[in-house]
Amino acid sequence: MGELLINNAGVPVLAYQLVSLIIFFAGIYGFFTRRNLMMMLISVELILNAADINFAVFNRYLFPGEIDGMFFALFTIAIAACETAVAIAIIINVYRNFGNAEVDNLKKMKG
Amino acid sequence: MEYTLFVLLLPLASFVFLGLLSNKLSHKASGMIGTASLLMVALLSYFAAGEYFMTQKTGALFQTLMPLNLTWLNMGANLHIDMGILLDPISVMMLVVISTVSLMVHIYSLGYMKGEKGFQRYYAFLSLFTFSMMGLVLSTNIFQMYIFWELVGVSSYLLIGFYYTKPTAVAAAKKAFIVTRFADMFFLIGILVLSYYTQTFDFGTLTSGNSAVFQQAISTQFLGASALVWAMALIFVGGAGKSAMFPLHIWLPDAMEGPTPVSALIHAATMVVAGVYLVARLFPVYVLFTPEVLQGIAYVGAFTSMFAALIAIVQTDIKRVLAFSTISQIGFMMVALGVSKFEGHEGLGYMASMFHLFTHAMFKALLFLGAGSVIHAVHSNEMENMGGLRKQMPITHLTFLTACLAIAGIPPFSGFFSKDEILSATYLYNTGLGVWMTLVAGLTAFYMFRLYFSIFWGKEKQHAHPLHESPKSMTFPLIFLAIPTLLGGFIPFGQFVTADRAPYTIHMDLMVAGISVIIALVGILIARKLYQHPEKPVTVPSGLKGFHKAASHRFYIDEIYLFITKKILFNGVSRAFAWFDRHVVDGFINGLATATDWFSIRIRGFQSGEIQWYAWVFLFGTLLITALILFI
Amino acid sequence: MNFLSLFVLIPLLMILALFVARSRKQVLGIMVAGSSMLVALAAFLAYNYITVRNSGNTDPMLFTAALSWFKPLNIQYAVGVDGVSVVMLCLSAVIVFTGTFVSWKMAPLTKEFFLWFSLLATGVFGFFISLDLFTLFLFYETALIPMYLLIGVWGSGKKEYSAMKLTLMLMGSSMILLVGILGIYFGSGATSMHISELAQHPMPVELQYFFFTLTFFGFGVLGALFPFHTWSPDGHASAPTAVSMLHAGVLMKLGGYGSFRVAITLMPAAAEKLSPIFLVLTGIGVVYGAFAAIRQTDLKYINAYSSVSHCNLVLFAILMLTQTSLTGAVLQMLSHGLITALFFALIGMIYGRTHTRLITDMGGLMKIMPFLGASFVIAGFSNIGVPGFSGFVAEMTIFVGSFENGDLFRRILTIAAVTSIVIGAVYILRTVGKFLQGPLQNEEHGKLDDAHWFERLAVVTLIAGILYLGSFPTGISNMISDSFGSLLQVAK
Amino acid sequence: MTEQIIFYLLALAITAFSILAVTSKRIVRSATYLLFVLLATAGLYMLLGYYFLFAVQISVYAGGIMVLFIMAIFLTHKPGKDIRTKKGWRIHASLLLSVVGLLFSGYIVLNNAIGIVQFIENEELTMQQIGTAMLGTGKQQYLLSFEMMSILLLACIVGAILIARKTKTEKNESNDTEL
Repeated sequence: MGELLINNAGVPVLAYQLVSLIIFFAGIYGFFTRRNLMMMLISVELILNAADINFAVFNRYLFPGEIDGMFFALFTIAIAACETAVAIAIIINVYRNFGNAEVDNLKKMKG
Repeated sequence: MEYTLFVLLLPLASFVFLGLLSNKLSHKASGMIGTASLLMVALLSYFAAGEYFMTQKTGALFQTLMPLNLTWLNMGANLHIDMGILLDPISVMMLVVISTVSLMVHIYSLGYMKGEKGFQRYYAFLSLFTFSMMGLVLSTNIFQMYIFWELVGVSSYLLIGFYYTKPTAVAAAKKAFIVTRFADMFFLIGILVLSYYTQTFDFGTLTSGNSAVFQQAISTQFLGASALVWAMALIFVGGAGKSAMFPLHIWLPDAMEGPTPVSALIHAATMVVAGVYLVARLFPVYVLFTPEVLQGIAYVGAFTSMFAALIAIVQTDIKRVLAFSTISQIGFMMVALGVSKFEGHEGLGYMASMFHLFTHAMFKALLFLGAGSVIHAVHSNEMENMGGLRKQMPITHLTFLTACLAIAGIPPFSGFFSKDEILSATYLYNTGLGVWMTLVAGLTAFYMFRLYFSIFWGKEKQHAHPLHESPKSMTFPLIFLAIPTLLGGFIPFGQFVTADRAPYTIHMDLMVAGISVIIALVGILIARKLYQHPEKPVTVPSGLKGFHKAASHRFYIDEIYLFITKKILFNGVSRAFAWFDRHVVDGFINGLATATDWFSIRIRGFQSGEIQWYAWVFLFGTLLITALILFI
Repeated sequence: MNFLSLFVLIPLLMILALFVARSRKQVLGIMVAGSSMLVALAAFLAYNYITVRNSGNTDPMLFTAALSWFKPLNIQYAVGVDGVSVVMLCLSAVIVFTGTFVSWKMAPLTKEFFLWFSLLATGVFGFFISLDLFTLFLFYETALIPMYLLIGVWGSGKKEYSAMKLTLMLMGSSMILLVGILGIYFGSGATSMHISELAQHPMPVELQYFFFTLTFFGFGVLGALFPFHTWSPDGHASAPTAVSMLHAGVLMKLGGYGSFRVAITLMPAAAEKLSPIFLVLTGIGVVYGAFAAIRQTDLKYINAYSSVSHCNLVLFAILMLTQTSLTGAVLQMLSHGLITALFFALIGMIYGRTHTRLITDMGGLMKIMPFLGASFVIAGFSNIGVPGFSGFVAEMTIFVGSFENGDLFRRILTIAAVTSIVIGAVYILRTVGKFLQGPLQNEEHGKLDDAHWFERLAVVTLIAGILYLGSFPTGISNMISDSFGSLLQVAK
Repeated sequence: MTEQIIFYLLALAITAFSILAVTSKRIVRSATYLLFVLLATAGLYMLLGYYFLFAVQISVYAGGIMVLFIMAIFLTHKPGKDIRTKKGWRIHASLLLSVVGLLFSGYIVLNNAIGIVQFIENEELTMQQIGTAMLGTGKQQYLLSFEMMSILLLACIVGAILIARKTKTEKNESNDTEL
C-alpha cells in the first residue's frame, strides 16, 4: 500500500487522486457551509479544479499516447470561465437588489 | 262526431291567445273572448250530448265512440300513449256538466272579478282549466287521463294562487298542488303496475270485462294481494286525492283562498269529482275483478262524508262550510259507486252516483256562486258579519234557498232524487251503511240551513256602505243554475247512464225516501230554531264542548299533516339530507383534500429553498446509493 | 372529410376569429354568427338524418368517416352519429346559442371568456360525434379543462374553491375512466379503439366486471352519480350563468351519454350483472337530491340539487337496460338540458338585477318582472314534470321503461324514484312561493326592469324547445328508440 | 527524486490552501487561497508534462478568473468585514458529510488502486498539434467541442451583460424588485 503512495520510481496515480479528492471535498464543504455567493463560487471552482486534475492525470498515466483527457481539462477551464462570468453577473444583480450577496435571499423555491 | 275535438281546441286556443296577449288586451275584450269561446264549447257540448243520446244506440246499449285517437308517445313494443276523444254516456254527461258550470262561471266572473288586476290572466287560466278538464273526461286511455289529471292540478294551482301577493293564497295553492300530487304519485304507480301486467293503457281494452287481459295481473301476488288489487287500490288513491277523500281532503278547505267563482268551478262542480269519474271510468275493472277495493272505496266514502259533515257544522267561514259540504257530498258519490254492482237493479249505485254528480255540480255551483254574491256585497267570508240579507239580495236569497233545499234532499228539488237513489243503493248493500248515510243526509240538511239562516235571516248587521243585489252578470248564472237545481231530478237519468249501459227505470223506494225526507226536515227545523234568530247566541251543550272544539280544528288532521311534513319530512329528513350532503359526502371529499394538504405541509420543510441543503441531501443520497450498490 | 367535422371546425374557427377580434362588438358578432351556424348545422344534421333513415338505411351509425392520426395504437379520428347523438348535438347547439345571448353583458375579459366558452363547445361537440374511444376521451378532457378557468375567473362566491373542487373531482374520475378505456382496448384485443370494432370483440366477463365499474364510475361522476355529486352544487353555484347552463345542460350529459355509449354498449354482460349496485346509488341520488334541494335557500343551489336528482335519474334509467328506459334516459338528458339551462339563465338574469340569489331576500318579484317570473314558473313546472312540458315525457318514459324490467328489486327502486316527482313539487313550489309570489319584500326591487331583448330571445328559444318536446314527442322519441334496437340485441 | 519532492510540496500546499479557502472568514483571503490552489494545480500539470495546460491554468484561471473574482468581491463587499456562515448544526452536518464522503471515496480509490507509479514520458505536444486537434474533425480532434465552446462563451458574454446591466426602470424600483 505504502509504495502506492510514496515511491521512488515516480509519483503514483493514487497520490494525485487523493489530492484531487481532498480539493473536491474541501470544495463541497465550502459549498455547504458558506452563505456568501462569492464563497460558494470559490468552492465550485475548487470542485472543478479537482476534476481537471483527474482528467490530466488519468490521461497521462493510463492512456499515454492520447490527448482526450487534456482537452477535457482545457474545455473545463473554458467552461469554468463562462460559468464564473455569468455567476458573477448574477451575484452582482443579487447584491444590487438585496444589498448583500447572500444565498438566503434566494428562497423562491421554498415550499 | 269529430267536431268534439273543438271542445278541446277552443279553450286551448283561448288560453294561448289570452296568455300571450294578456297585457295587450283590455279587461273587457279578454273577458268576452274567454266567455265567447266557452259559449261555443257549451253549445257544442249540448249538441254532442243530444246527438249522442239520440243516435248512438245499438239495440239497447249505448256505444263507445272514439272519433279520434292518435299515437302521442311510444313506450316499448306494446305500450303507447294515445291522445284521443272517447265518447260514452259518462263522458258526454261530464261534457255537459263542465261546459255548463264553466260557462256560468265565465259569465259570473265578468261581474265578480271586474277591475281585478290580472283579469286577462284569470280568464286565460279559466280556459286552461276548462281545456284540461275536458281532456280528462274525454280521455281514451288511462295515461291520457293522467296527463290531463296533472294539467287540471296545475290549473287549479294557478287559480287558487291567483291572488299571488297574498301569502295565504300562495300557501293554499301550494298545499293543494302538493297534496294532490302526492296522491297522483300513487295513481302513477298504479298505472305502472296495471300497464305492466296488462300491456295496455287503453280504456276500451281495460273496461271490456275480458278477464284474459288481467290474467297475469291477478295471478301475480305481492304482499298478500294480487297485483291487480294493488294497482286498482293505488289508482283509487289518486282519485281520492283529487276528490278530497279522507285523509287527503286537507287541501280543499284551504283552496277556498282562490276567487269564489274558481271555487265554484273547480272545487265544487268539476275537478273534485274527477276522482269519482275515475272510479266510474274503471268501474268494470273494480266491480268485476277487484270487489274488495270497491268495498274499501265505499267505506272511505262513508267515513269521509260523515267526517266532513261534522266539521261543516261548526265552521264559521261560509266558503269553508260549502267546502266541507262538497267533501261530504263526494263521499256520497263514492259510497254509491262502492256499493254498486254491475248489472240491472244491482247497478243502481253507479247510476245514482253519476246522477248525484250531475245534480250536485249544478246546485253546488249555485251555492258557491250565491255565496260569492254575498261575499261580493259584504266583503267578508265570516257568518258573523252577515244576517238579514234576504231583503237586500232577493235573487241571491231565492236561488240560494233553492240550492239549500236541493242539497238537503227535499222533494221535488233535484238533490232529493239523486240522494234518494244513493240511500236506496246503500240500504240494498248493507242496512248499517244505509242508516249511517241517512244520518249524514240529516246532518247535511242541518248545516246547510244553519248557513242559510245565518246569512239571510236574523238581525241585519252594520255595513260600511249600503248593500244591494249583485249586477246582472252575476245574477243571471244564479237563475240559470237554479233551473236544473229545481227540475234536474225529473231527468230520466237511468235511461242514459248506467253501469252496464242498459237503460234502467228508476223506482222510487218510498220507505227510504220517506225516512230521508223526515230526517232532513228534522235537521232543517233544528237549524231554524237555533239560527233563525241568531241574536240569541247558540250555546254549545257542555257534553259536546270537546267535540265542538275538535271539529272546529277539523279534528286536528291538518296539524298531524303539518307535523309529519314540516317537522319530520322537511325539517327532519330534508335537513338531515342537506347536513349529510354538506358534512359527510362533501366532508369526505374535503377531508381527502385536507389530508393531502396536511401531508404536503408536513413534507414541505424539505423544500426549504436553500440550494445548499438540496445539495447536501443530494450528496447524501449519492453516497448512500453508492454504498448500497457496493456493499449489498 | 364529412360534414360532421364542421361541428368541431366551427367552434375552432370561432376561437381563431376571437383571437383577432378587437372590439366587444366583433366578439359578440363572431359568437352570434358561430352559434347560429351551429344551430343551423344541427338542424341540417337532424333533417339529413331523418331523410336517410326514412329511406331505409338501418346502419347503426350514419355519416361515418375515420382518419387514423396515431398509427402505433391505431387511434382514429372517427365520426358518426345515431339518433342519440343527433339529439344531443341539437341540444348542445341550442344551449351554446342561448348561452351566448345570456352572456351578452359579460364583463370583464369578454373576449377571453368567449374563447374558453368556444373551447368548451368544441370539446362537447367533438365528444358527441366521436366514435373512437381515445378521441372521445380527448374531447371529453377538452370540455372539462376550460371549466376551471371559466369558474375560477368569471365566477362568483367562493369560486376558487368550487373551481378547484370541480376540476379535481372530474379529473380524478377521468383518470379512472382512462384506465377503463385502455382496459377495454387491451382487454378486448381489438386492433383499433373504434367503438363498433370494440363491440365486435367482447371481453371476457371477468374483465368486463372490472372495467365496467371503472368506466361507469368515470362517466358517472360527471353525471353526478351519488355520492360523487358534490362538485356540482358548488360548481354550478359559483359558475357564471352561461357556464352553468352549458355545464348542467350539456356537460353533465356527457356522463350519461358516455356511460351508455361506452360502458353499456361495450360491456353489456357486466352491465346486466353489476347494475343493481349502481341502481341503488342512483336511486338514492334521485330522492336524495330532491330532498336536499328542499333545504336550500340559494336559487342556484336549489337548481343544482335538482339537477343532481335528475341526472341520477338519467343514470338510473340507463341502468334499467330496457329500450324504453334508455329512450327515456336520452329524453331526460334532452329535457333536463333545456330545463336546467333555462333555470340557470333565469337565475342569472334575476341575480343580475337583484344582486342576491337567496330566496329569503326576495319576494313578490312576479309583479316586478312578469316575463322572468312567468318563465321561471314554466321552468319550474317543466322541472316537476307537468304534462305539456318536456320533463313529463322524459320522466314518464323512464318510469314506464324501468317498470318493464321484470325484476322485483328494480321495480321497487322505480317506485322509490317516482316519489321524486312529489318532492320536486315541494321544492319548486316553495321556491316560487317565496321569491316570486307574496308581497314585495325589498322596496329596492320595485324599480327593477324586466328582461331585455337578448334575454327574451334566449328564454323563448329554450321554452320553445321544452314545449315542442313536451307536446310533440313522437318523432324524437322514435328516433332515439330506434337507435337502441340493435344495442339491446347485442346485450341479449 | 526531485519530482517526488516537488509533488509532495505541491500536494501539501493544495491541501492546506484548499481547506483554508473554505474556512477563512475573510473573502479576499479565501480568494487568495483559491489562487494558491490554482497555482499549485498548475504546478501539478507541469509535473505531468502538460505545459500548455499549465499555461492555460495560469493565464485563464489564475489570471482571468481570479481577476473577475477580485473585481466582484470589491463590488459586493465592504472590505474588512467577516462573512457569515451557516448555523452551527449545518456546519457540523456538512463537515460530517464531507469527511464521510472523503473517507468513503478514498476507501473506494484505495481499494481499486491503479498500480501505476510512473508515467511514460511522451514528446511534448506542440502548439501545432494542439491547434490541429482543436480545428479538425477526425479522431481525437475537437472542432465540434471547440465551436460549441465558442458559442457558449458568446452566450455567456451576452448573458452576463444582460444580467448585470442596470436598466433604467430597475433603478426606480430597485428596492422592491425581487429576483
